[in-house]
Amino acid sequence: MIVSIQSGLLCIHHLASLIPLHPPAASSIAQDVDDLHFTLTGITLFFTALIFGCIFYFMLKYRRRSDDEQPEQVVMNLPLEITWTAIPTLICAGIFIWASALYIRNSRPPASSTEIFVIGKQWMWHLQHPEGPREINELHVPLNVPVKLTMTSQDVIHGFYIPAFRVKKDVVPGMYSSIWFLATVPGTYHLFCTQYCGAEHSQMIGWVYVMEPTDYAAWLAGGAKNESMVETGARLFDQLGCEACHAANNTGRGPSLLGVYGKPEKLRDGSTRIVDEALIRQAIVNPNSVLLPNYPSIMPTFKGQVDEEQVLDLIAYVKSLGTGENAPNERTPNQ
Amino acid sequence: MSEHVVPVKTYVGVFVALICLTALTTGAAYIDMGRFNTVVALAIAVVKMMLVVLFFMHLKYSSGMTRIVVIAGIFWLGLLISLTLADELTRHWTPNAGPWGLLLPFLHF
Amino acid sequence: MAAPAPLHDAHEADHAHQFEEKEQQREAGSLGMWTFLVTEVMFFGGLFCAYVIYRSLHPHGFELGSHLLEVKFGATNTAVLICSSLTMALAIRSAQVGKSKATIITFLVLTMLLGLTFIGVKLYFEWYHDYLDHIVPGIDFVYRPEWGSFAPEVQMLMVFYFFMTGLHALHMVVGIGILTVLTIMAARGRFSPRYYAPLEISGLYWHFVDIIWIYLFPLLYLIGGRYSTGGH
Amino acid sequence: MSTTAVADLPAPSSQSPVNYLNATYGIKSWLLTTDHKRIALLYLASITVMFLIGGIAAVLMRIQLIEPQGALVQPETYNKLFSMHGIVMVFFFLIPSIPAVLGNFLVPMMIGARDLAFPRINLLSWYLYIIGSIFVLYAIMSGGIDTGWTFYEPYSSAFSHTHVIAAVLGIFINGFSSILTGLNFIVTIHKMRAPGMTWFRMPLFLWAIYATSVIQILGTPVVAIALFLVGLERLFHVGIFDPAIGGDPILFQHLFWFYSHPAVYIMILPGMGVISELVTCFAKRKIFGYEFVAFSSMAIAVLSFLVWGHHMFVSGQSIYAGLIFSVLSFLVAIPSAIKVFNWTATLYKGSISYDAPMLYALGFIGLFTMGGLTGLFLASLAENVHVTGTYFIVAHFHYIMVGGAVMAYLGGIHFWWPKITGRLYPDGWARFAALVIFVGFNLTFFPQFMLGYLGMPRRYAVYPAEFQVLNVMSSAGATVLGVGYVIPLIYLIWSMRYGPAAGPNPWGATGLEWQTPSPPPTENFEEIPVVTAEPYNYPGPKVVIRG
Repeated sequence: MIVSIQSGLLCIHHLASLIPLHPPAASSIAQDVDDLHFTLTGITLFFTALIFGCIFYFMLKYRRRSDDEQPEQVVMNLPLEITWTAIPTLICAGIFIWASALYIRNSRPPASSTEIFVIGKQWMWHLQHPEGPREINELHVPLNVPVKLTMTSQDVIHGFYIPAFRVKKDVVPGMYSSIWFLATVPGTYHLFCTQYCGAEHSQMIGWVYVMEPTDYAAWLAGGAKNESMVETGARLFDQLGCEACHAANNTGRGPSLLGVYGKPEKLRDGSTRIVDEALIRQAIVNPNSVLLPNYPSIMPTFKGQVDEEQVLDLIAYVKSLGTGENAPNERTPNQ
Repeated sequence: MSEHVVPVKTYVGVFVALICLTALTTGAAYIDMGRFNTVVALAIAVVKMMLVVLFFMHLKYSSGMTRIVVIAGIFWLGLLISLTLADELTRHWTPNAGPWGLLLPFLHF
Repeated sequence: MAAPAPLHDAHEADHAHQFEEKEQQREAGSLGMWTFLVTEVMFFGGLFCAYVIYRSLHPHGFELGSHLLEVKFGATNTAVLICSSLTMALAIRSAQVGKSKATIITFLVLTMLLGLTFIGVKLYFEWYHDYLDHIVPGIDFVYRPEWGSFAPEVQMLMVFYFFMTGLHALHMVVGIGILTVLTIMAARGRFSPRYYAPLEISGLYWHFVDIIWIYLFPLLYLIGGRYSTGGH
Repeated sequence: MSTTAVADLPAPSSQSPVNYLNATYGIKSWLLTTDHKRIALLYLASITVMFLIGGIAAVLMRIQLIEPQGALVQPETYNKLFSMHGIVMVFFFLIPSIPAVLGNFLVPMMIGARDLAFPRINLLSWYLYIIGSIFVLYAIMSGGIDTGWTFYEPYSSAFSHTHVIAAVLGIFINGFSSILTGLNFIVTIHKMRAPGMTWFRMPLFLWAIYATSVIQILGTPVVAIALFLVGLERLFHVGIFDPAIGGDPILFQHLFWFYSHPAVYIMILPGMGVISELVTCFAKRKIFGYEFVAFSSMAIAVLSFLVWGHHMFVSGQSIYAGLIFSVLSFLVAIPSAIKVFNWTATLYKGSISYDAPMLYALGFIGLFTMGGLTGLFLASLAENVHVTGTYFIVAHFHYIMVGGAVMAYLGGIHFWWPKITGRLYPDGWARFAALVIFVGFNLTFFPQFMLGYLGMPRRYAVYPAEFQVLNVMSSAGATVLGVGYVIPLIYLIWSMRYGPAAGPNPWGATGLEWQTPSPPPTENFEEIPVVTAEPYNYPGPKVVIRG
């Protein structure tokens, strides 16, 4: 008897280990998302049980006993209607506030984030560390350091998803999207593509390795000696002849790029834009769309001459030229 | 019930107004008003539409139901455009940190 | 009709079996057309929405593209369509007040001729010349050096121009088809002050097509004004 | 006036010698019919064929997913299977299911009219549906289409090598079928109600169909034009949504979901209408809170247009738009909750019978509750980020579309089958099938909620081995569900020839459609009825004939 109960429990335990209820929680936000999830699950189970319970109870209690039954007719009960309108409304309002606050908190990377760049292409993830290492379908990240990913796609829309971190964002061609996370548990985790992208969509997967910061530093330093993104960017800057116009001492026909990153810039059409990754990318591939008031519109487009990877290198180089004093990133107190 | 008969005079008046407004909108395009060129052009187009709908299409003399149908059409088109614009116009905004961070981009613009 | 209606065969020929009376049929027809026009609003609305978004994203490219279009033809065609709306309204009115068959037919034919004029101007003076100028996207579109990197945006405006005016022209062709049927009906003396619902309902459609053009004209031809050409 | 009658009608004769089925004979009398009841049957036959095609795709998909590395086909083929399943089931089965079959059959009968306002346009709708289906079937036969039913840009225009244009054209044409059906219902309900049939005397099925029609005419044209633009972009290689030429692929998603989210309500609202009819009849109760159920249909129709952005929380859409869409998405949960509570309250102190349609209806209420509540997960921004694009979504919308819409459709078919065919089906088999479907459905889709939260992305032909246990459970459940769907197909077809004759009102239901003979005559009513009472005037008339 006891043995059979024991083996029964073991069986259940075994099943539970086969079917976990949530993926590994390995980032600073994972627990918060799980809390929200299991609260919602509780609400769902409660109301489903309530409705099914009522249905079964009424089915039995009020089952038709003869075809001539004349059931009592109750057609309306206003207080009841108001109650069951108000309760879902209040629950919805509460969940909305909770979920939105969490989302907004998760949407802004801390200023101290280290940055890694992601390019999706059919059907692989290309990941680029500023220090130089480039990876395919593998991402090494340090433990307990906020990491910001700046992502774009070379072809169709992909979806960058690390279940263990509870983060996901579409990777869209022609624009930069970004997510951030702070890994809290060392280990190896899945990386998936979640936006259908063609034949090998389901093979566009990889692994994320969360390493102790010292191991990570060793990993960065080890392996083949790569030039850093800034170095590649500087080389490209030179090769493409950008220097001719964008001279550092502001003697060229175009503006100097020294310290422009993060600065608000007034454009010829009257709008003000912060010089960020998106703006620099736009200036490279479609320069006439971000004309400055005091400079002639003579810059040719570099679309087709540089691929998304090289655009990122150039951006890294421009960022290395210093950031403007008025950058809102700097003003904002760290979270 | 028979449909309201609109006097020829009204039709001709509306017609003349429409032609004048067409001339006006074309002429206005040659005057530099900055971004108000678009505003003026659209305002004139709305007036012209109203004239056609009210008089040529007899909405002025029609039942409430027809009016509801017209208003629904305009309302839903407005929903489509305004909610899509709500995304497109705010896509590059990021909320700043802090309790009021959500509102900061509004102050910035 | 699948089966004869033995129980209420006393109906007049001009009202269908499913209705109880002619007035009900007329109202149903009118409501049906208005509802259909709302569908049409949303149909063009999807395009207008895309147009609004892209214009806000690419204001300068759209302005350059707009300057490829000839205001004089756009304005002329607007006037032509307004005239056709007037003649359409007068055709309905003629039936309403019991004018002669000839009057109704005259106004209907005039409406048709104005519609054909519109399409003629569109086809020959605009589209054909655009083709000669190599500015028809998807068929023959050559980037001009003065557009610089705006060329794709100019092309996008032209895509919207051809698709929106094309769809509008298609509606005009359908409208002219309907007018042909109405003219034949008028010639057979079908319309009277008691029965002119087909005229009235078709009129709604014709005026709606006019309204679409009233928006297309400023949105496509008059972007950013005409006080300057080329860039700023 | 006795308590049993809704309308001043002469008592119908128990059998009508001439009815809409035998009034005329021959293929031509069907293909050129303008009788709304015959057109309903044309739709019934054609959507059943489409359901089987979509169902076969589903079966193959579930077989594939039994093994992590894929048990059946190459990923390319799997991609075509799920695209075909989605396109066929959404556009060619679910959207026309209840409106075009039951709506067509019942709207004129329920309001006491001889036909829809525009019978020829009604027939045109069916032909447009058939032409649209032919285009899509051509795309499937000639090598398939692999974009998913969502046709996301720029994959669909610039990268897919399959027959996107044919499929898009098919959906475009079918869209006009949907629009014209909706237009016909709106005008009919406005203008053709029998004397005394005020808006608040209408059965709730009509409110639901009316709300559905509003969505159809306002939403469908937008998706039609968006898909047309995809075809145009593909054909002419011009930039509209493709970012390589200045386009914005996210704009396509806006235009697509502006329709395709409300489309979910095109599927579920008529289902809710059916449930209101079934619950009242089989509990012999007036509906609880008529006005609340009626207005919640209209509220859903309007709100459904304000929530589409919750499909795009991770798309790169602005955070601000995300917040707006999130709060609006929560709002739409409220009218749905009101309906569920009112149906449940209708059972209270009723006289509940366990006939097959009622089993479907009760199953619907429970499963829809669950589907709706899991919708709250997706409206919640932070939660949505984790579960969107995973099997959680797949499970959620199948709870709504299969647990909801298909259950309601089957319940409705079983309820009105005696009216449509004049025959009764074997009751025991029908109850058995309802139970098998309920069990099979839950076995299939409940594990998918868990798979989704564990992070398994949707549209994966192969998957990491740790997800296998739940996938095998789901596939096993699908077998049960598949069997459940075949049983009614067999006994319903059997009953058309061998079933015992049904009287005019085998369920003792109120409602005008039950006051004519079964099957009804071509003109529905010998005389247009005059309505004098509220709907659901239960306990209804005594059962005349019961199998």
